[in-house]
Amino acid sequence: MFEPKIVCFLCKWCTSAGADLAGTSRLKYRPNGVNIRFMCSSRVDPEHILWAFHEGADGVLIGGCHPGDCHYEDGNYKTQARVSLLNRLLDDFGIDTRRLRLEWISAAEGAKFANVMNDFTEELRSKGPLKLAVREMAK
Amino acid sequence: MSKPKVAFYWAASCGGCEIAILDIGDRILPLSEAVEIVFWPCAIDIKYDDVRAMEDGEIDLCLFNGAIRNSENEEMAELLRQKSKLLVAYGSCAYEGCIPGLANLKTRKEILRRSYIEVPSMDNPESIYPRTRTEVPEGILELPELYDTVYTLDQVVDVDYYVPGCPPVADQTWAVLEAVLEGNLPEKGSVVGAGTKIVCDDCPLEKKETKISGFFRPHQIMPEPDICLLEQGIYCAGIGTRAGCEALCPSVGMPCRGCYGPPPGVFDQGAKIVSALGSVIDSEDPDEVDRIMEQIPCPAGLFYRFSLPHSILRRKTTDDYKE
Amino acid sequence: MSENMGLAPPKNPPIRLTLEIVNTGFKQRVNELSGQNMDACYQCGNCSSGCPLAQEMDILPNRVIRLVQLGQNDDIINSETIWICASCFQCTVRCPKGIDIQAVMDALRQIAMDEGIDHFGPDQIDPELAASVPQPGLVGVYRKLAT
Amino acid sequence: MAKIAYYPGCALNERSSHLDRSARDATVRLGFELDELDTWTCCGAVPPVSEERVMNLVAPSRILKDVRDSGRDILITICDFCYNTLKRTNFIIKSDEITRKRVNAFLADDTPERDYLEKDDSLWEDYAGEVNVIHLMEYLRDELGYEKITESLKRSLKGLKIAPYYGCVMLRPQNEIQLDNPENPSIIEDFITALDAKPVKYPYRTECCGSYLSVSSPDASTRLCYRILTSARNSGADAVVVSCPLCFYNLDSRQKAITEAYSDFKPVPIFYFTQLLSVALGVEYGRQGFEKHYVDVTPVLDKIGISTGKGGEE
Amino acid sequence: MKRIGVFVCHCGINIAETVDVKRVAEESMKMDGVAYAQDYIYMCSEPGQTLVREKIVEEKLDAIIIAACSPNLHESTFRAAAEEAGLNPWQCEIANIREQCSWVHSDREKATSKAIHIVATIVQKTRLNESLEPIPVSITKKALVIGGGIAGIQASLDIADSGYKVILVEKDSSIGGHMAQLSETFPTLDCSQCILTPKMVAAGKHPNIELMTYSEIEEVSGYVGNFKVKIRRKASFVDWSKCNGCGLCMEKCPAKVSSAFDRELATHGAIYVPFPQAVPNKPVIDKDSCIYFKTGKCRLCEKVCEIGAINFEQEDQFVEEEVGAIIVATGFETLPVADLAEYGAGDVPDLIDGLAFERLLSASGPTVGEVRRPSDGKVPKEIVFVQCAGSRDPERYKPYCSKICCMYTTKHALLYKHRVHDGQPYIFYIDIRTGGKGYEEFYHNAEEEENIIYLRGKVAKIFRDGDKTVVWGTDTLTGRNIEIAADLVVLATAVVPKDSTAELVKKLRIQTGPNGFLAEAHPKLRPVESINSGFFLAGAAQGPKDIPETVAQASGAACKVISLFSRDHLEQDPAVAWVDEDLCGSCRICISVCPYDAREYDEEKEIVIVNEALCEGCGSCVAACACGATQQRNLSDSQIKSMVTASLGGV
Repeated sequence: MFEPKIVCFLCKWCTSAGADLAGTSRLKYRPNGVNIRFMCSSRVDPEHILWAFHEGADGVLIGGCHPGDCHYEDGNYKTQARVSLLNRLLDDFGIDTRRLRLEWISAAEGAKFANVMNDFTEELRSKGPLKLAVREMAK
Repeated sequence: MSKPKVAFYWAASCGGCEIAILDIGDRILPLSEAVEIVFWPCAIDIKYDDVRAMEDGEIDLCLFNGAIRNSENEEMAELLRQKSKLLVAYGSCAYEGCIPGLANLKTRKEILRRSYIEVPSMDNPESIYPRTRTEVPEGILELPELYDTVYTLDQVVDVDYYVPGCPPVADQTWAVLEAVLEGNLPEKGSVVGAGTKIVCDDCPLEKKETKISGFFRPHQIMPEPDICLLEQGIYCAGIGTRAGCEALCPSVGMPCRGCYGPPPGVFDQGAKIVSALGSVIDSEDPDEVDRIMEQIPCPAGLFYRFSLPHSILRRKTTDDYKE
Repeated sequence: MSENMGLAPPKNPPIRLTLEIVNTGFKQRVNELSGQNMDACYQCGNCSSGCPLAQEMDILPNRVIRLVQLGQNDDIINSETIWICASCFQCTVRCPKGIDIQAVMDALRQIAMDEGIDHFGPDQIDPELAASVPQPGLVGVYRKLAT
Repeated sequence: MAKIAYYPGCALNERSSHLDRSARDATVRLGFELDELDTWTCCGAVPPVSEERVMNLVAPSRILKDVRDSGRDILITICDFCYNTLKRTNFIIKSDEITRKRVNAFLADDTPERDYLEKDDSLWEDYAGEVNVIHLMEYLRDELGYEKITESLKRSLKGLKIAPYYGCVMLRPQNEIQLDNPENPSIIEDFITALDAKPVKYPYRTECCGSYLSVSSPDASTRLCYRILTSARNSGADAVVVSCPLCFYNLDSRQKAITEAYSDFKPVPIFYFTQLLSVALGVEYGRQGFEKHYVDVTPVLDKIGISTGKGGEE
Repeated sequence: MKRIGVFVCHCGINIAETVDVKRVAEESMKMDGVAYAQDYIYMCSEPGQTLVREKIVEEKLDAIIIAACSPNLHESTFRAAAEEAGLNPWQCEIANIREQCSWVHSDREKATSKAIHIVATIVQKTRLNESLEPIPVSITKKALVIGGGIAGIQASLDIADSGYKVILVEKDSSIGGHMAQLSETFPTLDCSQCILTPKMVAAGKHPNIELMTYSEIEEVSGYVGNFKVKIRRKASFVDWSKCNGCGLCMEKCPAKVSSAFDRELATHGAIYVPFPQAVPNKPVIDKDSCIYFKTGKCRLCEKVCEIGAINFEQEDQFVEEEVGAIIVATGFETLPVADLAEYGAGDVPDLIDGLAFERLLSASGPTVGEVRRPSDGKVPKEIVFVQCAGSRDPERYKPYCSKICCMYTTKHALLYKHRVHDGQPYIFYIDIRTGGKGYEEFYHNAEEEENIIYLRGKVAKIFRDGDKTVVWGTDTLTGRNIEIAADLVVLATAVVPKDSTAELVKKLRIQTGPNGFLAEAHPKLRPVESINSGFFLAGAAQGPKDIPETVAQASGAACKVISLFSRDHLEQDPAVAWVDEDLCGSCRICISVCPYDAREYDEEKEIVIVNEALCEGCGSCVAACACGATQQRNLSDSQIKSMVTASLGGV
């Protein structure tokens, strides 16, 4: 079966803590993502996301605090706006925007994190690998 | 000591860079005194075979403008690389793909169909497409092969220096020529003839706080004359564009298009500008944010107007959307 | 609401608790006879878990006490349980609240017998058994289970 | 030879006379005599049914008062029911002043004044629980000492694995009986060890055999005894040892019914502790009354070389 | 090149069971820059830490990576260990292979592979990590306590007693909170007001405490040690500086307003103090009920006030304060009876909640302590208490246990028996939970001695029948259903966070858990702190709790504040943003982006600089900097890119 590769950019305060909670709750989910922890989802730069696709990711997850809950007041709103614009860019580049997920997962939502990972993995599985032109050219 | 041999070449580009060389104005005279121009198809009648006949490295400096769009461009890039001691990607097309590079948002097939079938002025009932080889009674006609993807010069051959700009401004061109002539060369791979900062650094418009609640194209509003255009909702690429042009456009009230490419700390100009713009949207409502963002026409074309082939993704991927 | 007497009685009618029912004196009578406080029972069920004769009973010992607490005397004095109890004191020694359940059972048997319910009489004994069983068995059974 | 006041009770006097006889035989060999009370009545077998039934305390109290009045402060019993009844009666008399007064009033009532005036010129003295009721096994453990038994052994019971069976009333209720830990007793195990035999541990040793339900609900008792005996057997026991006549009856005689009801059941011989003591102290084989047992004990005794014919010293 | 050491922890079997730790160590050794790798059973144990310290020295390591549990747990432990061995603490990184790997996967092969990728990712980060020094930040040694219940009062007193200033903000006109409403308190049955009032007075008079009642938090900015708070002082329409508390205005006011303090069981005027022992004892005018405000006529209070303290023109005032720490003690509310549809949805007159019953029991309550039912004022002879009304009901209401109800219901039944000797209380419960000193004994006493009938079962339905309130329950202990036609029913409704909590946490930017209670930094080891530094939690706002626990937590939170204030300065994480002067083109986007005003234009250098003391390290300016001049220390774009590559298995 196709095992998609996922890069997860998680904010420290909410989603990474939520992922920790999934761990302490011993929830089981698909091992397809590797987490990269930032202080805030607003540290995530669209360049990082494009780079992840370039380097072989089939999907990218950005996890931040729920709207209004950002530890840095409004970092997640910046992320939301960037993703909004980036989605249009991805569309122009022919990349299915479902390959980029923005999820609000709080420190209390271990189960949500596990569900998102499972669901995202399944969705990417059904989509198949990202045959990014630039990667195909390199081959 | 013999005079340095200089070549100019024009690949996939509009020709503006050729004009830009002439833009150095009177300084062309001392230049032609100082160097021997051995190849310049636009100005001098020297054939490709003459170049092929040269010794390797015989040309001291080649300013190569234009992107690599077809097999001829690539062949000449390889040939000039071989014959030149210094190969300079001159102008935005050679450096990062520029306007021709926008073709990477389409496939060759789409482009040919558009150009030879779909355009209203085309009358081609038999759907004839250009071919690389065509037999006619007189013999075989050959055309270069149009590539599916536009490349920058350094994606096909090794490049020594880059001069950004669409086109490069005259003073910067002269400075590069001067530096080469004087042997005052920076580290290989450098961008020369440009600044290290961004256009904003040279821009005379006043900057306060950037909060964007809507985007406008220049024709849609009459901007305040002395205020930063971006703050007024006019997309200006100055925040993500290398300095060097003396902020020509914003100085006269037109937004920067980004032709000098990314500043030194940035690789992907478009992504970085997306990131910056996303940071200053004045709304927390996702639907409103989407509406604001939709006011930007064709983000890929806008943000990568000059740098698409040189970006992380380089071109459009064609088979990801299915179902 | 009154029950319609013409209908078959419900299988499991609700207990309608009232001030009167829980204070009729049944609980108090059990308390007096047994010297135990029925309200001390917090229904942990230890008495039932360890009762060697639980499998022979129709109402488990803890539930017997529960019914006393709720003043449901009919349920108890008509039950098998109080006659099955062998007075082995297992429940008594284990009760975390120190209730002598054995004494409660004795009290309930006495109340039942006071109301004319006898469980065992001389006519019910197997003569062969009567001739062979050691006397404590005979004395015990009559003292515990008969007036 | 020391004489200790002894209350045999109805069962030992008659249907369980082998318990009585083996006890008397054995204690003599240990240097003391069970001195049966001159007059005694039934103790009532079970302690009072409820607080209202003070009458039930009268008979046992009278027995105890007589012991006190005869100038003795220890009373040995063997039957667990007698032990339980007398000891608990004593406890109630000691701890509950109102009951004590009521019981003594009854005692005084049915004791003709002239009797005690003639016998003794002291004034009536309420019985206040002065007598210490002791189980024979308790006496052996605490007064004589089990080591004395071991020293006096004439026949080793080595090789026998014996399951102690406590039943209910020997140990419970604990706060009144105080013989041993009711959940984890050791008095019979230590006794078995003193005889050089090996005690077997099994979970059912303190589970009730059904007691008097044997009379009213024999099937219930049969089920209980089946579980107890099977548990003992499965733990490797050659035999089970008891001290209570009713336990003995249930565990021994009921094996007939058990065998009929359970096809997998294998009979287990039952001993009174005094019978084993008697054998081990060298009392002549045949005096223990083994013929009264339903389950044949000879195979077990054969196992350690004791059987009919070999006899003891006498 | 840097020499990096990788230490892979088994965490007993917690990691080793699912992740092949030996292979992780072996694979780590193959990674660029890794000079040493080893696994060990418990890396955080003393021998484990010793191993790390020894290897740093022996192997001349420049940086270390601990592949173990979440960095939230032991990052500081290992950074301290690294420092002891002579490394800069910022050369120590944690690779989380437990919470985010071994515990969440079961396929050993895949989990091991993922763990290797996680380590590779952190190796890439570590290769480019700089050595950093913490940034010193000053502290404003003044605390803000939000909420004037017993938690807020206790915390304020503790801080004030240690010599620091406190601002105690309370939204009502008096401090006291719910505890002021209670009759007697379990398990000792001392009178609630008797023990509370002295504390209220002490808080009101304390020279270090500034009471701001009838006030709400408007805005909070800043960060630990240096918060800026904007407080709205609501218009009371009474000039408190003039008012002498004579009470004439309240007497004369013709309006009738249901008393929230008395749980709607009594009324007061539109100008009122919530209860006679209020601190401060000054009235406010309820604008929504005031006849003058509604009709433009009346002003009776103004006429009777001889000193002219009434001021209908008063407006909300805003004050700004600087504080160094904030204690959130906003307390609880109970689930409205109206929310419980099967219990009559609030339409049954003789069905009240526990707080209302407290008022009925209270000597200062609307019935002067006599238990009288609301419908007709009769003394109820049979009274049913229903526990878990909305609690322990994940399907329909609240999933959690409200914790205090078992005890207060028992107390209610007991106090009722003390008032109505021939009355019969019944208590329906699911489980009786009496964890607390003297609690089980209290319950046993009530059950054994007070003839309280405990019925084990959840009440299904309550409705009115004539003048009775019928309760349908069950007794699982008898297996029989129970019907009681009661005179009064008291619901132990679920303890819920105050409605206003959700809005407040947004202003404070702290977290709540799934049920809306304030989230603590660690459920066991940091129970009085928010995960956001500088915020501390006290009382039922964090979760249902009783008075002793509330007071203990309040003192705990106060102690944390005092400990914070006892320092000369704070040390801030230096992983902040910085600017490359050669690249910054002063577009000033970063100034607009920074939530902390940590960005400013330097006129001299003609670039935008970072005020490191203000920077919280969120990194949003880094992402927003299109010229690439801004980077985050130890999380630069090049680090991130190589981390991304490594996470995908590239090098």
